[in-house]
Amino acid sequence: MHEPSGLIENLFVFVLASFLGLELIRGVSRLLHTPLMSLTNAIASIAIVGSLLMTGRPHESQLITVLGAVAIVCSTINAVGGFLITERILKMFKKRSE
Amino acid sequence: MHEPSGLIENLFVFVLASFLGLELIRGVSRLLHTPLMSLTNAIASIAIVGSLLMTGRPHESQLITVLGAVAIVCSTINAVGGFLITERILKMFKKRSE
Amino acid sequence: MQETNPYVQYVYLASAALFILSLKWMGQVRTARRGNWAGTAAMVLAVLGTLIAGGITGQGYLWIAVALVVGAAIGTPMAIVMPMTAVPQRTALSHAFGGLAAALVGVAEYLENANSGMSTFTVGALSVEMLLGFLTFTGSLLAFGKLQEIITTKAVIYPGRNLVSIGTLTIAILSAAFLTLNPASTAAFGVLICASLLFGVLLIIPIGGADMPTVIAILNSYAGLSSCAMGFVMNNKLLIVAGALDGTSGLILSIVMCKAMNRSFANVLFGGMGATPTGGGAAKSPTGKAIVGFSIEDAKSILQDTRSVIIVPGYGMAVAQAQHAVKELANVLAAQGTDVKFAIHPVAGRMPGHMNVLLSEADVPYDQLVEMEMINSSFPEADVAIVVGANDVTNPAARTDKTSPLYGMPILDVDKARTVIFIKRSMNPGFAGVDNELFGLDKTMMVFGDAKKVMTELVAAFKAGH
Amino acid sequence: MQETNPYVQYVYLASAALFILSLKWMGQVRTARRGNWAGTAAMVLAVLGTLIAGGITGQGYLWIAVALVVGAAIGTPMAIVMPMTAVPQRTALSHAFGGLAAALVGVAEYLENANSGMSTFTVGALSVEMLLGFLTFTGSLLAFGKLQEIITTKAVIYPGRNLVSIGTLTIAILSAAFLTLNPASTAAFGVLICASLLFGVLLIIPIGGADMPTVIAILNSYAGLSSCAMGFVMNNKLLIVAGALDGTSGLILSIVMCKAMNRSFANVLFGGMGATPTGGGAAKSPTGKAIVGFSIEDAKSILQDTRSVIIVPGYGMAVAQAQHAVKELANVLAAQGTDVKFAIHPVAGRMPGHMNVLLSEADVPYDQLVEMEMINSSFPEADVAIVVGANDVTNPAARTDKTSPLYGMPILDVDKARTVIFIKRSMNPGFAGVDNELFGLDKTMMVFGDAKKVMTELVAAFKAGH
Ligand SMILES: NC(=O)c1ccc[n+]([C@@H]2O[C@H](COP(=O)([O-])OP(=O)(O)OC[C@H]3O[C@@H](n4cnc5c(N)ncnc54)[C@H](OP(=O)(O)O)[C@@H]3O)[C@@H](O)[C@H]2O)c1
Ligand SMILES: NC(=O)c1ccc[n+]([C@@H]2O[C@H](COP(=O)([O-])OP(=O)(O)OC[C@H]3O[C@@H](n4cnc5c(N)ncnc54)[C@H](OP(=O)(O)O)[C@@H]3O)[C@@H](O)[C@H]2O)c1
Repeated sequence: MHEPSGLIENLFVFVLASFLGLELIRGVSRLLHTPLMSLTNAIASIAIVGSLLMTGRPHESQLITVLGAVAIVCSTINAVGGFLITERILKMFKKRSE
Repeated sequence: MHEPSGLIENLFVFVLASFLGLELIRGVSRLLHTPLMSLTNAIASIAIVGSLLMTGRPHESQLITVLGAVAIVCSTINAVGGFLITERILKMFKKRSE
Repeated sequence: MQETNPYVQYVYLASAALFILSLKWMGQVRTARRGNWAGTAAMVLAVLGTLIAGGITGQGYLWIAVALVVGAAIGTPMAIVMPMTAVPQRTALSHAFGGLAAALVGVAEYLENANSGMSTFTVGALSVEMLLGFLTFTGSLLAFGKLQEIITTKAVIYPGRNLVSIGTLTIAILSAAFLTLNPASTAAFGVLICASLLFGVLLIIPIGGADMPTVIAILNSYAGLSSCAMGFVMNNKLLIVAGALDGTSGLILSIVMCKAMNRSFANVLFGGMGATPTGGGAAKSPTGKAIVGFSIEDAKSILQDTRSVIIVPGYGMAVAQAQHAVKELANVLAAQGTDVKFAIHPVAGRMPGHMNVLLSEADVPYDQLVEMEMINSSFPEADVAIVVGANDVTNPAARTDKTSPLYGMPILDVDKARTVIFIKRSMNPGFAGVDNELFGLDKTMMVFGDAKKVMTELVAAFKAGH
Repeated sequence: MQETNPYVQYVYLASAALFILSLKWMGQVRTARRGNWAGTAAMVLAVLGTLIAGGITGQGYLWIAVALVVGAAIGTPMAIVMPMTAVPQRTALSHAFGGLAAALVGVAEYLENANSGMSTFTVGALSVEMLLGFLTFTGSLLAFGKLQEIITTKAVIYPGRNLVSIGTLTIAILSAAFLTLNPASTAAFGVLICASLLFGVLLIIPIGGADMPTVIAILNSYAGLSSCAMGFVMNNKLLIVAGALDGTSGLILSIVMCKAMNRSFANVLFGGMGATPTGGGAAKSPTGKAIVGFSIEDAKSILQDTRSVIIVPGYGMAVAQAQHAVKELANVLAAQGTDVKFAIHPVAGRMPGHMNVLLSEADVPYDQLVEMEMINSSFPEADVAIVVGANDVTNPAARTDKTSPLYGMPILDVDKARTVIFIKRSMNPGFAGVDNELFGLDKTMMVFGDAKKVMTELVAAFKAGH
């Protein structure tokens, strides 16, 4: 078996994170499902980490850098938008404490 | 910094497992706290993995093998007892479905 | 592609912990905002960590800076200007960007290493990343189009569609498998991309616009899993953690939504394959009885001097943006001494928590919003139930008619109130396409018209009358 | 120490997943037994995986086989013979074994590699493993002794004990730090072991026997963290996962118990440092009023022809092993047409869920056991509340007396019932050492005697009378 470095460690991390996700989301009150969707939407922009590495490193082909840069733009839109909108939605809930 | 192999991976695993433990236990009904204590007691005997490795491998000093063997005995008592008692306790709950 | 700076991993660990805390805190209203801040901080840490990861050239930093600025310049106004009712569309569009980003990184990674020998596992993970990324991209774009009503919101049902969808998916999977075994095959690479893009389209086409929120949650899950696959390719644990959290959260959310709507999860997961076309189109006067519309004045006279009123908002309130007018009516009623409550059905509107968000926006105090389970026992004591643009969530067919697509969905018992006022534009059915027999009851008063218009006029009538 | 067979890691991953599922399933009565099976399977997988890990010699397998057989031969009868009321002791003893095992592995690992150069981090983790392991060992042994009443169950309070405890802990930590920096120092190694063992003793001595269950949960947490440290030393992820699950579960359980008893978690965590000696010793007749004991016949006449009775079991029922007799009384009452319910206080007895376990053992149907929050509203309508060996959980001082150590703990409102029958042996207080003013009320009927004896006689009286 041709095994890349860290595969088993990554599988451990994956399994643990998946179980954790299940437990965490089950606990979210229904009231908050809309901001939750918008928050997880923002978290999905974590792909920006890969995009940054792709863009920043030297490559033989300029094409790769361009693809990476487009990916950064896309992820950033996703991240900025997601967190801002979640904040906007949550602000509406603040009335409770008033 | 003299860093052993796999430290960061292990830290990731540790952090994820700890959060997961918190979430899982918070969800356990109060009714089940006694069997839960007895189950986690059994799980603590996971130290048996280390004990087996210690005992089974060749060592310069026989003392190490003996220490390992004692550790195996201790963990086994812990494991066998823990799971059996949990089962005994849980059997009492079965009436519900009757 | 390993980070050369070892400390980066600790930054990533901190970021992962913050993402977890973010979801944890989002679980309760009290801590939800802290949760959003934690998420933001986690993302910032992730970006900063990557920037110091090492290996990035001066030229690279330039590209990155430009791309970040462009992204922020597009994303910020989009988020700030957007009206609250457009949250579903915005989320869909955002997913499209997220899926595209993951897919493009996969493409770039493939192009760079295709000939320099990648392990079988790495190519397999790359294929999964591209497949999920591209199908999320086109799927989300289409969902956006339907929600924004750029394309038809109807479910497009054509003969043999199941065959076409499954065929496309099969081709995508086969080409992924082939690519995994022959990393150098650019043909398989091309086919994989095209099939994935096409499958995203086919996945969404047969689904009606109103089912989109559930679909978006699923697409969220796919986007997360795509990032996860990227994490396996790049040996990056932060990507795996965040991707897995995302993947499972999308899954759970869509299951919760399906349950609340009494729909089969499998149906949505496999993109409406085998979805039964529900009722469809406009309905006639349901019981055959002639139904008369009442006037604003009629409604006003019923509402005057009532002891208790329950307002039931639904999708129509969202469409008409009537939440502020509704809140005004509640104020007017409260001023005359009426006890006013809002009944919140879990799937009223088109996304989970839709009504909560809209009414909170209109400053309705949090404690007047009562969830279905709690308020249902209050209907028999209510003088009037005002149904503002809701329909399915009040339909008693869900309790009685086994053949109805609504059958089994818990509903709000508005029919137990002494009088029911329905405010909607016509006799048309709601999302499920099912007639509502309540419209024909003697205790029911239909007030036809746009929700915002009716509400505003009703408030005006009250103010004039006093 | 790396496993040489790479497939072992996949076995470990499966084992870790099963441990997680085990805890997840233990969360609900319906799936709890499946949870225990999953845990057992996980442990078996862990052992099998390790046995095929590679590097084990023929000689080694022999040692292992013998040790496993001896362990099972001791553990099995211990678990099967043990009476249910001894669960706390058994758990404590078991923890002692667990802690010792972890500590011994640490010692062995140290002895083997002390001179062959370990990284600073590894030695640090080893020190933590030994510290936690050894203190869990002696601490649990002492807790066992107190619960089994081999040694005094009283909190042993001596002057300057805080100083001695903190001093010992400081020495343990300093020697651990020194060892970490100078791995070859056998002196530091020895001091660390002795100080850890001693600290375990000092930790438990000032804690009263009744506080032991909370302490055991904490020790469980320490044992788990010790395994975690072992995982870091051996670079074994299964040890880390199982250890962390254990560590957090002990923590949460003890926090829950502390909350339910309204005690400070910090107090228990730091082993009774600064614990205020509570009341202490036997109490006199509380209000000064003369208290008369009633007879079995008196109790019988009150219970005859009642409409509804609530039975409140407590620690005394466990001590007297009266659960079967209590169940018999419930049967007799039900036979005469009385509605019988059991009120379950979360911390009645000496461990969480204690009453549930005992009453289930006596075949009391699950749905007759009502939790505190649910039953409190029923007391005002109950004709009689029979308190069987409970005390603190009924004490109204928790509601009214700010100076009482019970203040703030939610209680069962037995005083709202028309008549209260208290069955206990004397006027002595319960765990918290606080007088209970209910004993002197006019509506109260004290029936002195061992719970089992009184119950059996009461049942006999009923049977004779009919
Ligand atoms: N919340 C979720 O997560 C979610 C997600 C997907 C699907 N769904 C589904 O959506 C439905 C929600 O139920 P619902 O009762 O809120 O909505 P509904 O059953 O779809 O009914 C909405 C009603 O509002 C009326 N309406 C539309 N525009 C209006 C306007 N401008 N002014 C006044 N009335 C207007 C429509 O009647 P006219 O055309 O006659 O005006 C329609 O009958 C359920 O079937 C649920 O399963 C919910
Ligand atoms: N459940 C847990 O997790 C947990 C853990 C640690 C501490 N605690 C503490 O334990 C207490 C539990 O309250 P509780 O009301 O169940 O018990 P309690 O307050 O300790 O009272 C038990 C009573 O039972 C009587 N008793 C003892 N042996 C008896 C026998 N053989 N026959 C009849 N009566 C007998 C005793 O009085 P006589 O001596 O006069 O007979 C005593 O007053 C709380 O203070 C709680 O905080 C609970």
